[in-house]
Amino acid sequence: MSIHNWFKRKKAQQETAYVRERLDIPGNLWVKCYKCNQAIFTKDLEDNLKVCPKCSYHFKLTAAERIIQITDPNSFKEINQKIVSKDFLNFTDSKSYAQRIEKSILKSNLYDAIVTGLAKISNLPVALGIMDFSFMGGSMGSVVGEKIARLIELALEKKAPVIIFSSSGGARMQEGIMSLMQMAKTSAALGRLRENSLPYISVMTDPTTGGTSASFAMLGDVNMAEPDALIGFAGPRVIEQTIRQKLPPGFQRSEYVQEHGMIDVVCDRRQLRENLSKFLRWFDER
Amino acid sequence: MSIHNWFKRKKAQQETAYVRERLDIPGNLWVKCYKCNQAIFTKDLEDNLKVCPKCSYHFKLTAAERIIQITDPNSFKEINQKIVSKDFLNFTDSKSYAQRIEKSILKSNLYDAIVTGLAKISNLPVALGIMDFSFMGGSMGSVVGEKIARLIELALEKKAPVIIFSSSGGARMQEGIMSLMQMAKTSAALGRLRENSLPYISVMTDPTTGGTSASFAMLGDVNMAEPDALIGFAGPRVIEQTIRQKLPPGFQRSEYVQEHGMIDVVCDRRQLRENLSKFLRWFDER
Amino acid sequence: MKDKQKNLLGFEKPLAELYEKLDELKKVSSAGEMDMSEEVKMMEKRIENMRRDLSVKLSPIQIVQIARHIQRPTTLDYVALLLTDFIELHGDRNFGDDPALVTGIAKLDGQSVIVMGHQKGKTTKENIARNFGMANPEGYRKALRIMRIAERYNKPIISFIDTPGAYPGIGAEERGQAEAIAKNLREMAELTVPFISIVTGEGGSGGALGIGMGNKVLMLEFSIYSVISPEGCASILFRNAARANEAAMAMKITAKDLLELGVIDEIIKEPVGGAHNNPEQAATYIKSAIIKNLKPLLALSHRELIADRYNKFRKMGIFEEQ
Amino acid sequence: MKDKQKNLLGFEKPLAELYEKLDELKKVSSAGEMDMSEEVKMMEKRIENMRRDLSVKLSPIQIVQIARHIQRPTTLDYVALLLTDFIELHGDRNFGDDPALVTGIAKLDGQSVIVMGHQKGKTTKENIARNFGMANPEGYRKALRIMRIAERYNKPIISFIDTPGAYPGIGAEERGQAEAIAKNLREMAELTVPFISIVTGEGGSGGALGIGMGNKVLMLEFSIYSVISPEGCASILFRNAARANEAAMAMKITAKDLLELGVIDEIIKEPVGGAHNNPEQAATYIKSAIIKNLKPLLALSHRELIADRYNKFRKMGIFEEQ
Ligand SMILES: [Zn+2]
Ligand SMILES: [Zn+2]
Repeated sequence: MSIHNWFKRKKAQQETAYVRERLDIPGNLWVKCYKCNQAIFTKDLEDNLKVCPKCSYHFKLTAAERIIQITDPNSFKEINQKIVSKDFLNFTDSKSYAQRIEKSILKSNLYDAIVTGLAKISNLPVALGIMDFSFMGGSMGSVVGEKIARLIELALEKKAPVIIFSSSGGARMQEGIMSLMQMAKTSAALGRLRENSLPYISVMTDPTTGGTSASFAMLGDVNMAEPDALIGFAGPRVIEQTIRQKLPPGFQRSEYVQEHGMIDVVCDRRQLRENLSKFLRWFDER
Repeated sequence: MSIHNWFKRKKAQQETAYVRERLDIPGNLWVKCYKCNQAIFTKDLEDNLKVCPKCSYHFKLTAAERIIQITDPNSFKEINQKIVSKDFLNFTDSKSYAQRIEKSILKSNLYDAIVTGLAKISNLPVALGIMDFSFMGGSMGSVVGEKIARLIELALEKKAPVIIFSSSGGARMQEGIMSLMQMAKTSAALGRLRENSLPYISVMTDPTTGGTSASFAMLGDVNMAEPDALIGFAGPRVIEQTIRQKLPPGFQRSEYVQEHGMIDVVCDRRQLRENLSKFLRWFDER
Repeated sequence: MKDKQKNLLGFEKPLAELYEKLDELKKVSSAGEMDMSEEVKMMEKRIENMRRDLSVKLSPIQIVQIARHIQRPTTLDYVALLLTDFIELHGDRNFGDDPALVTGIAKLDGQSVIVMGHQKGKTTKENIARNFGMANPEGYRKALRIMRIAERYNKPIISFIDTPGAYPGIGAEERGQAEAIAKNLREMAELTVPFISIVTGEGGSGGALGIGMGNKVLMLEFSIYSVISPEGCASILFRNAARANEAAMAMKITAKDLLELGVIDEIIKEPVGGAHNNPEQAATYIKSAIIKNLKPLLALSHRELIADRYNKFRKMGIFEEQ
Repeated sequence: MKDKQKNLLGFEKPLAELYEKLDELKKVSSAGEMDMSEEVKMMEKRIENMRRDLSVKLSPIQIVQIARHIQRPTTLDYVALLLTDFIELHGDRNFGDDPALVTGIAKLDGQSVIVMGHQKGKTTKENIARNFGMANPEGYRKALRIMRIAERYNKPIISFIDTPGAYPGIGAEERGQAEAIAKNLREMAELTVPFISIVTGEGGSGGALGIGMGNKVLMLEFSIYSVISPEGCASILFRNAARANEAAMAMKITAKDLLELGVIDEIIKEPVGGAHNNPEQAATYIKSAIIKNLKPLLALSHRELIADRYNKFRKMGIFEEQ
């Protein structure tokens, strides 16, 4: 099925990704925590913003879940939804990139690894970008880069602050060099935002690595991170192979990265909305 | 003898510090190198810019010697020569500060620990400041701060680049807090220079520590240093007392400080004039 | 009260006896044997009077002791007492996060501000974690990063100064302690936003000045500000650290001296006996002083603010000229 | 000649025989037995022709081998060959001086320029000293510092790109490799001066881009530029690093591919067989290309330069939109 046909069929389904309300956790009534291995009642987990009530492990969120958790009810208006990746290199490993794109779209109920739009948080307007790891590991290709650049340009137009939640393994290899260029494109857009003194808050979630961390994710006026998220440039396996020694405990985790000066605030998901509001108010008011 | 009387008597002697031609080395025909302990014929040492011909140890220079070595012949015009320190705190340790000032003036043939002026190097105009360690250890009090600030302000007026040779143990304690304020004053003046895109080259010579290194000396567009000069914030003895362990070899020496990212060019005195000329030309020409 | 009693300084020993009597009176009173409330009140008054008497004739080295008092309120104490909506910002985005120098956003009476200050501990453990308030280069670089946020978003800066000095360690030297402080001085001079610095405890040399180039520089009544510690000065110039008293006197390091020298703009009163006897009261005094001094600065343009700061520090220096 | 022979790549083996014959001819000739100068000339011609033939049908992975050739000229080679009055500038004024990324001032045909580039070695010892051209965060921060000098004094910037990638080490991560590269990207976009980047060998991912956001991006004929090394790509996507050849083909990493994709602006010709066969010649080609590309940029205003660079990178990306 070509992307275009897919679009037609899709239309009949639902317009936006963010209307989904169900949290995306395998299992039904009970779920086992990845960290403490304890059984949690799914309802409790959802009520707790998908943070384990026993050990505070932060489960990954879909973009839709994040939007519900963070924005004022019904305030989110998606922009540039229907930009779709293209297999312009005819790139094939075990599958063709074209097939991967299609499969990811159908599986994730998203068009690519980021959802962007305008929203309100505590009644303050924001330009919001939220990556979704479930779409090809949150990898950044042309679509992610383009949507971020457009989001920032819209923020410039609307004089709104920008918040981007990242969750990404890095560049999308199937787009070759073009994925690398998205680092330049998104960072340049942030440069323009900065020159115009519009605030940018980056929120890094598990994981934020590679080309994503080495571009827009690290460039916040304020860099926030969820606890225990993997944050770094090179992946831990690459580093271990290079240096042929074990990595120190906690290496590349939010708290460790904060100690090394790269993160302003490591923030539990349950305080995230409040802290974002505080920052927005601080920027907004005299 | 009050400063004012001293000025009168001084006038009869000679107008400027920089006319001295004799190098200020103890002994007559022969001198013993502080580093390699070998005997050097004084004439040879002078011909070699007071660098030991055997081990390249750089002897300290007086401001007058530095001017002769660096500037185009007869191009140096001193400014603000007769600003003299004042014992405004009535500060007395084993001697009063007033006595120290007077003694230093008479001994050093200088009015304070820096000589400033306009000059040419390879026919390019520069605003030049040269500290002299022989005046109270090159310590920075109100006079040093004021002369540097005025030098920079003159450079702004003349649109000339600034070069300052530092050689200083730091702030002049006998002026209490006022010596600390000279760090603010000189750095603020350099901020203004920078805002106006006028170049500043700092040349650190042995020693450059304390309040001098923590203000104008570290702020060059280009930071140069003579080899093996002691360069740091805290003195080595203070550090040893604080941490109660030995310092690593080479610690706080030019080459070590360069490896740690603070110095652009460690430059043998015999190449200094040429390198300064290259920098000045690079800044000056399109 | 117990705390205050425990933390009496040497020269405050006469107070100890009064505190003991006060305790007795209270005990008797609370046992219900007789009503001693009048006597308790009188004794409290006596204590306050003696504290006041002691404050008036403090020698510089006694002021040094108060400035260094282990119970003296710290930056984070004042942040909690006089600001709201504080969020601490961490890290220099280069090397590390320095716990000896804290920075953050906050609100002062509804005004968004950037706040920063040296951070000491109140226990040995805390002090070790905070490196006794002695910042490393990454502390100064964090401060600079945060000052630039203030500038980008046009918010005033408040800095609290309380440090024995910048840390003199191997790593600090290697990572450019001198460079970090020097760069801050240059950049502070060019800030386009109102900037108020308050010496709340020890103003230790370059380490203090490194966040201290406010348009207004205020000092708490019993704080000090000095180019070198009295002990350091004594050991260099008098070759005897024990002669710190002389050095403290000679260098003019108290708020009163510095106001006379024109190096600071205003002295902020402290509660009787020092800020640690009543941190809430001290915070109130500080808050009023900030608000009062900030107001005219908020009316200035970016250029005027830079010029104001430049002229302030440009003037500093005393010399003779022929 | 000996050197070239020694450093033949696998696919260049057919040349070895010809080189041997050439040596023999020369030996005979120099022994004076007979005049073989004609034959020598012919053999040299044959070698060049074979080299040319080999170049034409190079596979991507063969180009990778040339791009990584141990004798391939490095940044400092080109600096010496095509610039004058070079003075290297060291250090990031933060933490260290990175020998894997060199920076300095120089003159290009009388024009003051800032030059920077990754620096590999030509021997194992040199390569260890240079960390194989893999920069640490302090390398990128040094580059940024030097770019700001260029900007302050309005001088063009030339960057030479030749790195397997930014160094993936513990210290590099701790000191913010991602932050350092990200900041450079943002700041390069805002530079007010002409900026030309040249991929001279390996353009390894973020480590390459970290100094590579020129108004013009040029590539040497046998250099590569890629989001991940072919081996890395193969081991992740094909789960077999040995399939690097396929990965190299699939990812489109040669100068020709990238010109077609619109990611680079121009291919700079190399001497037959690659730049290492004639560094002087290669330097001449590069110099001409820089001068040609710099000229129109020098006529642009600060604003125009920023807009030019923004638009260049803003356009990059291929996608479908409904
Ligand atoms: Zn759990
Ligand atoms: Zn010698």
